[in-house]
Amino acid sequence: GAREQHGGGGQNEVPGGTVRFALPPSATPNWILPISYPGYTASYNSAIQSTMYVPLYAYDGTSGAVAMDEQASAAEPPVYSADGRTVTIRLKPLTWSTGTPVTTRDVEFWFNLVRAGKDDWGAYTSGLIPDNVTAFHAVDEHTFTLTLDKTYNNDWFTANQLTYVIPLPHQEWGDGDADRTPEGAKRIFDHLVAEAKNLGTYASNPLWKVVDGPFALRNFTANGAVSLVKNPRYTGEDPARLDGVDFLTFTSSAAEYNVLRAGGVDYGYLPTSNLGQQPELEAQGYTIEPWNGWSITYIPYNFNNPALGKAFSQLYVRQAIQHAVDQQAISSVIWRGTASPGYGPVPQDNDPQYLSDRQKTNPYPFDLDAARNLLASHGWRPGSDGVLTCEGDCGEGVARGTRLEMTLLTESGSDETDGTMQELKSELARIGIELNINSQPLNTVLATGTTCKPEEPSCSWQLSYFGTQGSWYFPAYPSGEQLFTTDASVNFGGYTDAVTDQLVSASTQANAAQTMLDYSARLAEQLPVIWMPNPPYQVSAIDSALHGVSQDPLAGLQPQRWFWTKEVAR
Amino acid sequence: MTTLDPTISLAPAPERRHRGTLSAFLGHRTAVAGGILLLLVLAFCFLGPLLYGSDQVHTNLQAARLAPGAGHPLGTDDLGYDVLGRLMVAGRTSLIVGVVAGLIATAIGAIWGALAGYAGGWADAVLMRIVDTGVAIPALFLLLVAATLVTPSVWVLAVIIGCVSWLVPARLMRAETVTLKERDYVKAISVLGAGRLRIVFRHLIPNAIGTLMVNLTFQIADAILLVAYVSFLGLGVPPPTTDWGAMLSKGITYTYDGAWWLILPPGIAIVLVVCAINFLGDGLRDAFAVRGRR
Amino acid sequence: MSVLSIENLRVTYGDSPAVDNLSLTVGKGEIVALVGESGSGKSTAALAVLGLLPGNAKVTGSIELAGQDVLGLRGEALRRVRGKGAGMVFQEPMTALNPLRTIGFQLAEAIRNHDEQPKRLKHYRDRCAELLDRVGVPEPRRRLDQYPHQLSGGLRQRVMIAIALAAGPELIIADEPTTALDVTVQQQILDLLRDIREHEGTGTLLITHNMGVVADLADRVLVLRQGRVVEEAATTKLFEHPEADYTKQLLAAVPLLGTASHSEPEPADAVLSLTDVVVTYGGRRVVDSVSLHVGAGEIVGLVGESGSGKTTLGNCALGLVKPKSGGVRVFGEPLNGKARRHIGAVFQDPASSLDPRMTVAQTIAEPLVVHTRQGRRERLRRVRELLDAVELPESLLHRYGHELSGGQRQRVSLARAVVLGPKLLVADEPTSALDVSVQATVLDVLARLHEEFGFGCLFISHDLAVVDRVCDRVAVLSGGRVVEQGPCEQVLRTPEHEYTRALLLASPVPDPARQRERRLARAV
Amino acid sequence: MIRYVGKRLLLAVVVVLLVTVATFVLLHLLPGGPARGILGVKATQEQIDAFNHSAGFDQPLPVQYWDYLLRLLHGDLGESYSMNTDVTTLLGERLPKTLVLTATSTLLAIVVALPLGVWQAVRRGGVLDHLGTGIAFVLYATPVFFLSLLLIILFSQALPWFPAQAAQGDTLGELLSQPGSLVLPVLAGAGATVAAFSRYMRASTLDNLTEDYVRTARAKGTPERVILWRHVWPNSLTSVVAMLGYYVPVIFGGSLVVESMFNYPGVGLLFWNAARNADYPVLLGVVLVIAIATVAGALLADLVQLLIDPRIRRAGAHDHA
Ligand SMILES: Nc1ncnc2c1ncn2[C@@H]1O[C@H](COP(=O)(O)OP(=O)(O)OP(=O)(O)O)[C@@H](O)[C@H]1O
Ligand SMILES: Nc1ncnc2c1ncn2[C@@H]1O[C@H](COP(=O)(O)OP(=O)(O)OP(=O)(O)O)[C@@H](O)[C@H]1O
Ligand SMILES: [Mg+2]
Ligand SMILES: [Mg+2]
Ligand code: NI
Repeated sequence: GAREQHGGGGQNEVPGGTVRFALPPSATPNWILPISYPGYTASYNSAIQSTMYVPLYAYDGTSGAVAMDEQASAAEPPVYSADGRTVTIRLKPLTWSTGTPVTTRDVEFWFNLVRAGKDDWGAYTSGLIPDNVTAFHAVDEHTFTLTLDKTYNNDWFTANQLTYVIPLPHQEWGDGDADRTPEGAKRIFDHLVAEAKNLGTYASNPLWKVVDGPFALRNFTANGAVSLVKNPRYTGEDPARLDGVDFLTFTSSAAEYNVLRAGGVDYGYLPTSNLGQQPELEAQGYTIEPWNGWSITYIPYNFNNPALGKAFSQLYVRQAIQHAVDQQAISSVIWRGTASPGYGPVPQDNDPQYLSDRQKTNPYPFDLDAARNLLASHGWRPGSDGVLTCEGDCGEGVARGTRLEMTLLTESGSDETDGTMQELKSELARIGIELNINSQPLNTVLATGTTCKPEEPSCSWQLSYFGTQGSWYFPAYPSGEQLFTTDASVNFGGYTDAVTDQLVSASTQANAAQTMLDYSARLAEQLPVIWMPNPPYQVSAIDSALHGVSQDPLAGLQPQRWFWTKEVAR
Repeated sequence: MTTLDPTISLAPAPERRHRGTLSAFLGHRTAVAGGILLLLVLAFCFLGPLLYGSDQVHTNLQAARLAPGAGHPLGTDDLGYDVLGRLMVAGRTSLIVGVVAGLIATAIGAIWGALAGYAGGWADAVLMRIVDTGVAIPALFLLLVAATLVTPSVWVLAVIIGCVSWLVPARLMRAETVTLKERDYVKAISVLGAGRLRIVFRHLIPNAIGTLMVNLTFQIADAILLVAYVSFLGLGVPPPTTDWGAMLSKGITYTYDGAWWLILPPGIAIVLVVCAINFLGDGLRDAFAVRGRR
Repeated sequence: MSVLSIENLRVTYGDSPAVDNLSLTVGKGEIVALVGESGSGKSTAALAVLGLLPGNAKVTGSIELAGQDVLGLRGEALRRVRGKGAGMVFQEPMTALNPLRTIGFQLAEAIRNHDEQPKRLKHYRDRCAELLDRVGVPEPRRRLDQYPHQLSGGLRQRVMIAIALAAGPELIIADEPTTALDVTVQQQILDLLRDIREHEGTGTLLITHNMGVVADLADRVLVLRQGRVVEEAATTKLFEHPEADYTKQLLAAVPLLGTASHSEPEPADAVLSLTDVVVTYGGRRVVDSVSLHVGAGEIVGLVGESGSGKTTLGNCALGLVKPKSGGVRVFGEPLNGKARRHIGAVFQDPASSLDPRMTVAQTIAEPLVVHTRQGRRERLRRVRELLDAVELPESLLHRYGHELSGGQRQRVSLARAVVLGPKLLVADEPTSALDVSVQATVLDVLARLHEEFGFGCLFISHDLAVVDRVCDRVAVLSGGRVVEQGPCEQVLRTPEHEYTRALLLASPVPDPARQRERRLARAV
Repeated sequence: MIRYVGKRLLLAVVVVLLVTVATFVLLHLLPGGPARGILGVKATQEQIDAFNHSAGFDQPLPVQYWDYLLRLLHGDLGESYSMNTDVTTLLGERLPKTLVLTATSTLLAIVVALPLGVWQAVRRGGVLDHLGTGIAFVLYATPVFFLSLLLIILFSQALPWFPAQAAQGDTLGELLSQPGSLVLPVLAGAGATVAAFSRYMRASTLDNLTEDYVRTARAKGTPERVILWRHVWPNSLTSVVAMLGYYVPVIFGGSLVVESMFNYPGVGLLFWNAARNADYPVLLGVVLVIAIATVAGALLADLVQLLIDPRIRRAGAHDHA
């Protein structure tokens, strides 16, 4: 192949055309049913699903802040009652591709299915949706109310709960009123799941032809290569401007980059090591733009580790370690400026709304002397090999003779991560902490670095890093109930802090904006984890003639808004 | 990963082995060149750091990705390590892993193959089916499992690779044993009532030493390549230790930036050493093989 | 007119000459024999004739073959002479034929190479069949499609001769054409060579170290030693009045059938007794209910053709082969670890009977290491004694096996076998790979050791003369069965079994006159 | 002969079974199990337990293995944990592609390497022989990923002759419809193999050139060319063929790297991703396929030898372990 030239677009839209979008390696879509299912949670599933099945509420961060994307939502903004326990929602006039309108029955259908199949629902957390919705009441064809079990923070409820709700084509997928009994609903749920477990039939199965979004499915292969075509029957406010989108799969990012260089993709990405090629790519007609995620990245401490858990429990130890992390250098050299430093629990580079000043100004800047002093003043003295050993009163539970030698379990296969770890090791060595790096496949890291009790053998891990792609992507409302509260499911290191627990529950249940700010400040200071630079979702290379692209931090795509400003042959 | 199996040309020729082996080897010009090259590389890796000091422990992000120039004859890499110095320490890993893995593989293989070949019958069948099984399981799979179970340090990696690649020498040794045990001296010894182990260790293995030596060189070369693949696949030694394979696979991501100093030095080092070892093996093969010398 | 005339041929490999100043002619229809011990340069001379010497050989002198000077020829011209000027028959018929090609292919190729208008190989089928028929291969047409491994050694050697004849050469060079064959088969091949000389009138250059073969076939003989001709004479003259000392020695070393005298062995307890031993390989009975006893101090010969089961039987005695049925008793008990201490073994191949990684001293001491707890000094003393007993100088103590000659190696093997003072020695063709002169010394040593240690011995050989010389009693094996057994005097002088008689007649004796008589006797 | 083949087949089955046992045991040595990796960071303990139950991980290992074997007998290789497709389908889709890649590159390697080896043997010690040896070693010593990259830069970017990636699409037909896109992957895959095979062939030819039958052929006036190709060649081939059979895993190993460099969705890559995602059913499936291919390769090599070599053809059941 001859190299394909990109760019060259004008200002005006040229309707139609398709876009070739490069999927990241080994993140290929594998689930079409808009009810997520454990084990089938590839990252692009929901981005693709939401082009076909319009969610009740969509959020995006394209406006600079993460906010509701009304155009892409199936309903008008919710109205909460004064006591906050009732929500009234009005659907927009959408229609299914069969011609039937989208009604409250389709929403009820979703609730019935998810209630019946909640144990198999990928997003289920006990006590949250659908458990916290005690009643569904259809007011009319397009209006319904939900009754909640208690008062919640409205923003949180809309952003983190109602976004799960997706009207489903009751007429075609349901079976009369069968879904109104739990058994019937379970049957239908199981049936849909069974059909969805047959990826080979996605393109032909009539079930998946019924859509209400701007796109419909044309092809879906086992490799994960997906083609979308414009849904001509779409009746909403957000119609597709392209004829279609082709999602291309790649075996490695190096392979993708080779193809990108040859011009074979319109919207792709480049490994950071190739950022030096920006001028060439721009000359070829691409725009290079990092795509930041609504995420934070960190290294949990295992507070239950028998050897070092007690040392980790000392705030001054965590402070010293945090002082030794040169986030600025890591971001700008290892990530070549595409990652951004993160100093606390709230995503830092998209939105100031939830971000406290304390977090923003970095309470623990890179400062090796400060780190050394902190440790020295608490009784740590270097041994013959330079590794600090506790020789005084180092804090509650820290035995004399404890050595600050720790092992970091880290995700393998990424040069950036390897580099970051080496940098970390090197800086920590300078303050007398020996860091051993044990890189393992992501799966092993996740399987090993889990919540544990001190006496269990599985508690031998000390630090764990799984953040090459960002450690945690938030839903629209970046609260920490799953991460940092006592016994939270993803609180792998077993961090507990009563103040945090209280702040988190306030942030989800009370309508006070200040609680999020307090939470942000508290954890920026308390360091439940080592805060690390947050890598971008990807560094995109976009054909400069392709307009309407916004790189949504929530990892949504909205391809319906993309349009060409030049004639494309495809 | 691949294995240049030297069985084919090796007709053990014990009657002429000693005298002439050295001279035949020295007469083999490429082999001598290979040997000298290898010595030079060894000196470079193990003595080089004494003459050319550089910090290979601490990163220096401020000096990352410098092109070759004053202070850094081969530039610096993406973490600010001096590439020339890094080439030396990486070479140590590659060479240690290669040699240790080669030795381990050859030792296990020799004993296994000799026992199987000498025992014959059922024991042979069972032992060789195990070898067949090992051959049929992708080495990568074994490496992957092993790397997950233990933290791969340089020595651990060497042991793992050695334990993964003993199958070829085992096969070779068995074939060799099957012919050797028909030799009259082995018969004469076993008639005497000498024990199995004595026969295997005193008679069979020493007499297959030529084959084993040649195979050893290839095992070493292959192990060095295998480390490179393992690093490419992200299972190598933990940083800041590194090896040529890791340097190369990391370096090639900077190909398009034209950072040749990150690619060519480790690439050339691997190619040179593997070639040198293969030439050495080739020379040994000619030195030990009598038929080709007529 | 001579078909081959070599003048002042000198071949050197490296510095030392392998052939030195050799002159020789072969006339039309004449059979000239080249004899001499191993390494005397016989093969080198033969290969030089067809320009087949390896690259490291330097050749001077002249070789005129079919009117052309071979040494001056290169490339295509040389190729034309090969096969056409002289056909070649090599010693080992198995490796000399390409195992992957049919007989027909290899034969047809020999014809085609010298055809003015080469045709496809299948056009030569008829001619090939004729040739095979000529050399006495039964069912020639069927054989054409067979592979070398499907033929017996004798047939293969006939095929080799057919190949040599294919292009109608004036001369056949036969380099040890029968050494690898049984005596009976050897006789057939010799008869064939004579027949060809008589009918085709081809000259023959016969290379051998077997004086019997010379006596049987040759018209004229050249005796070679270290590359030089020591004597040249007509066959009858040479055997009757050898002139050179070396020739005399050579002839004296040849063991003669029926010349040995045997003392009557006194009956003794059997050190080895095999009763109704049966060994099968894949269902085939290789040893078929053989009973054999070796008394203390007695030497029992085991003779028979190749494949008759001699080695297998010997291995049964040594415990290397488990018989399917029948009893093997050593010193009156079934074979066990304790008994092994008192068994020694010597095998055929001197090259492989010593571990190349061990010195002579280590080799001889090995049984001591395995079976005794003697210290180093003690062992060394014993080793020196033994070295003395087998008449080897002490200077050899620290040499490796490959630094010894074949005869020396076999003596070291003997020393190892007797170092523990065995009561039973099994010797499987211990001298068949050796030159006659070397063989004589090894046999002498064996006899002396027997005298000294008084072991019982099972002596396996295919050479009746050797057996006659060494053994008290002999058993004749054929197809796995003992066909005749008894004192040498009786079995080798007045054989009762037909097979024994055939064997005796087929073994050539180094006496042209007697060979002629025997030939006539066979013809009747 | 039929008995011989039968015996080899039986042994092959035994080896494949042993491979499954070994893989199974090894997989279960891995810490943590696959659940976390499959279900992700956000999975709850209940989901993990449910997953482990449905995958049978709460059963004793022998029971799990027995179930696996039973399913295997029905041709059921299980469902991929991460790809929402059954393993049989995945393999069915990708195996042909990998086969096309490996078969073409091996074929290319054979076609180039064997004559090259013979040619070098004939010119033993000459400048061209040394050159050939040097090139072979350099090729052998160049890691495949490096070679692939060089090929891409040279022939896809500097000289835009061939595409940098293989043709995409699910079916073999689509792959084959753009033969140009196969050129670079095939070349990259063939590199090391050419080097290794030519060395074998050279060695084997050298050995055979010193055999007695060659002397016989010369003695009867056979032209050197005929000796080389009609006598030495088939003989050298027999020993090389024996070794080719055991080359299957090596070729496969190389194809993994080639596949990842050229965006070639084949089995190698499937294997690699499955390994990283702890997708056990896929891993087991791929290992099984490779084991079968290896064993089949050895078997095939034996059969080819059987065809070339009349000695084995007759002797039949000679030991070849
Ligand atoms: N290719 C060779 N290179 C070096 N020396 C050789 C070579 N071939 C033979 N010789 C030596 O040349 C001498 C004569 O060897 P040749 O093979 O002609 O002896 P021979 O009389 O045929 O012996 P034999 O009876 O054992 O066949 C021997 O000393 C041998 O070691
Ligand atoms: N290991 C074996 N497997 C199968 N057949 C065998 C084996 N060993 C020997 N035979 C066969 O048994 C028969 C007897 O062999 P043996 O070696 O005892 O003969 P021999 O009399 O010693 O012959 P030679 O004089 O050639 O040494 C032969 O036909 C041989 O092919
Ligand atoms: Mg000779
Ligand atoms: Mg025998
Ligand atoms: Ni075979």
